[in-house]
Amino acid sequence: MADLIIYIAAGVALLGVVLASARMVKGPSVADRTVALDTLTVITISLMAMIALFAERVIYLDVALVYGILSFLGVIAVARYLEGGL
Amino acid sequence: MTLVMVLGAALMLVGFWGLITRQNMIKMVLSLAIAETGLQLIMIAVGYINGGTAPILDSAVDKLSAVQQVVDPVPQALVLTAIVIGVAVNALMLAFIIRLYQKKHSLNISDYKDMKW
Amino acid sequence: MEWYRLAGSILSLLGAMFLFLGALGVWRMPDVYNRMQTGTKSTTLGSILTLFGLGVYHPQWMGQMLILMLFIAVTNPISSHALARAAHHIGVPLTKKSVVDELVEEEPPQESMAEMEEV
Amino acid sequence: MKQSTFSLARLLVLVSLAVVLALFYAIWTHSTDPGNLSIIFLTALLVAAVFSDARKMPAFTLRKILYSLAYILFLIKEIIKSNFDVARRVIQPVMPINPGIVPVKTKLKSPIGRMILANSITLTPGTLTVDVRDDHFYIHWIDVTDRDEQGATQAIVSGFEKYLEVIFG
Amino acid sequence: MVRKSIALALMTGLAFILASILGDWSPMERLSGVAYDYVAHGASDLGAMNLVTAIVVTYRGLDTLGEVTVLFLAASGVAVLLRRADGEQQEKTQSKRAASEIVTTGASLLSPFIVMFGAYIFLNGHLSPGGGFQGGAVIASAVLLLFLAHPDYKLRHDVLNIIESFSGFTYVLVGLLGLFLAGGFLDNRFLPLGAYGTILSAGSIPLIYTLIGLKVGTELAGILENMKGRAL
Amino acid sequence: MENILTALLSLIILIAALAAIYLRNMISAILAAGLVSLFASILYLLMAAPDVAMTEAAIGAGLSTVIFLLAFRKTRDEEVENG
Repeated sequence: MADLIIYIAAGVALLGVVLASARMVKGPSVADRTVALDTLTVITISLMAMIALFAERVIYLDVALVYGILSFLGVIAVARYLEGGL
Repeated sequence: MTLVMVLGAALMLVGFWGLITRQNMIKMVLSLAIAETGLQLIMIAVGYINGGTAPILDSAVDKLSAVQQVVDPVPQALVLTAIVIGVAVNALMLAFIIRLYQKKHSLNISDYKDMKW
Repeated sequence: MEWYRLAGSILSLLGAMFLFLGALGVWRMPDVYNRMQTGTKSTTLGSILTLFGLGVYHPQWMGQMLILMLFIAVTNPISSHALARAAHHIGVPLTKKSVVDELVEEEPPQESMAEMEEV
Repeated sequence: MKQSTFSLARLLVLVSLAVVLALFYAIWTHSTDPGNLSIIFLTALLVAAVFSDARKMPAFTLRKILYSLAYILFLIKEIIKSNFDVARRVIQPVMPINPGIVPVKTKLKSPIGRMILANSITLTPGTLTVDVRDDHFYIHWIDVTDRDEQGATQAIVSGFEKYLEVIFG
Repeated sequence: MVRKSIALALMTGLAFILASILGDWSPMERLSGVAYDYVAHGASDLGAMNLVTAIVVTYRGLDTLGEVTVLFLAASGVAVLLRRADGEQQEKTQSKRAASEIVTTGASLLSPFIVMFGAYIFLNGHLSPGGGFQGGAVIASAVLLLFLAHPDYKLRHDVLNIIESFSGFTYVLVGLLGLFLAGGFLDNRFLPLGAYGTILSAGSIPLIYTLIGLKVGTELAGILENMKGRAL
Repeated sequence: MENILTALLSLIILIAALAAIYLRNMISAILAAGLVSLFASILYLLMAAPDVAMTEAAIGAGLSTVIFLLAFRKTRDEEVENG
């Protein structure tokens, strides 16, 4: 039961991935695409934690932590490029 | 042939297609990076064993029966370094492009025809 | 079944729904700034709830989940702010529905260079 | 990474930063082995020595700690409120939005306090910090109810500032 | 048009080759050959929990030495290419927009944690996923965060060069020590294997990974700075 | 579940790779390449390769994007100067 609910949660998060990816492909301006990428990285962190739970391996969380610490770097880099500070 | 292998092969095709058809040199390096990702995916998929777990023998994997549980660690070790090397080599290619740009002020590969041979 | 597993999984489902709502907002909202609003708020709470639920489900992992939540809560608004500032600086327009823009009066936006960078 | 003169205050900053860094490691790995912890503490001291020059030791008082706890609870409440707000707006077929950018004024001086204020504003109902200039924050507000600076300040900032002024005062 | 049809023909050929290589491949049922040997004996022989680390550092240590060399060559190549020759015109110095105060504060708040996390990754390389290459990349990301927050930030080149040469030299030295004191080049067993599961175990693997981490980190930071351009 | 996840991510990766090659705007193309790397990292994790996933995360999250952005800026500035 509880496992099933977490599977459903992963499915719901995947729907979010699809929507944000659609914005990423469509997005009229660069800023829209960057917002979509930001959203996607955060959803990815949760997905990775769920994968760690499915596999019952605590070590997989290290990968999620790398994204948790570094994911904002890419967005800030694009933002700084856009405003002419890179 | 697993799904990930199909994806890896398709990414390699897409990458090489971009490498051949694009004129912009930075786009070509980007295509090469995508082809690299495809190759790495294929290598990891080759080492995967159905139902296997990561080759790290912590409390979740029994040390004695590990041989039955884990996936092949050798391709992982090879891909691991390949990714870091790949990014450094991409940087080297981009440095060449910056240098070329300073000579001719163009990113189009067709403008460098005189450098053939 | 232990009760905490059920509670944890329901919390995770709730968090996943917020993640989905954030993505839905990114898809539906009319301009960059409104997309950023949903994209930041919903995904922050969504991932915090999901990770907390997984921590409840698997109590040995709670410490790791708390650290992950802390980093997400600190870094996500920073990147969002940097992006909003850059978008306003290069003159990404607000939606037609906007009622007021006080910032534009102090600093006229630069011509939108990033949009012209076609190759 | 300049060498500043040795002083007791600097040593205190260094050691406390190292303790925080090592604590994160201990929580992350559930490690209680003294050998592991001592090695990590030495590494943390090394990392802290690189980064510690410009930091000042915050003074801890009981009042500040209590206010910090209260602030965290308040923030959690606001974040949950903001998400239901966002959900309400996103789901409706015609989105009820009325956005705009308004300035607000803050009294905070400490950089970390200002960063936390800006991040809190970003995480709370319908507001997003777009720019920071001196003591003015420019806020993108999804539903502008008050175009006036004082009114906007009252609506957006004052709830947080009450706590942050004490914590970083 | 001709160009495109030639490209299409090439792609078809490549797709055919890939299909014939991968088409009749069926997933492995169990480990075979050398991988079986590594998994069966790696943990007890070398004391490393992470078998990938055992392979990267010890069993295939020479490959890793070669890869570190390639990385070093790429980094020096970037430095040589982008160094300004004497006669060349000075790059136009244009003022860069300062970063927002929030980003600056956030960078100074987060950078110790990022560097500490990088150190954790290479110190724990034999216990959990990660190692020198990943840790080096994370440390270079901390440098990147400094660049993003302070556009005019200058790295201390002398310090970088010293760290890089020292770690490269010591890496080879540790390998030679393994050759003389234990079984072969880069053998980790000249140091005691220690208690299984602690940082100070698996012989010289943590030492080697720390050196690789420092070397990769400084090299990637050097690449970043050279790409960014020194004159500001 | 894993199969659905793999199939969906593969589809998005392919679309993103095509977008990286065909988008006219270079920054968008670089962002699409970052998306490829992000989802490739999830696939590595699904195939029980956390070391590789971590490498891809550490490189793809910031470094490779920034190296491309820096190269692109360096080949743009002077174009503006020289008209």
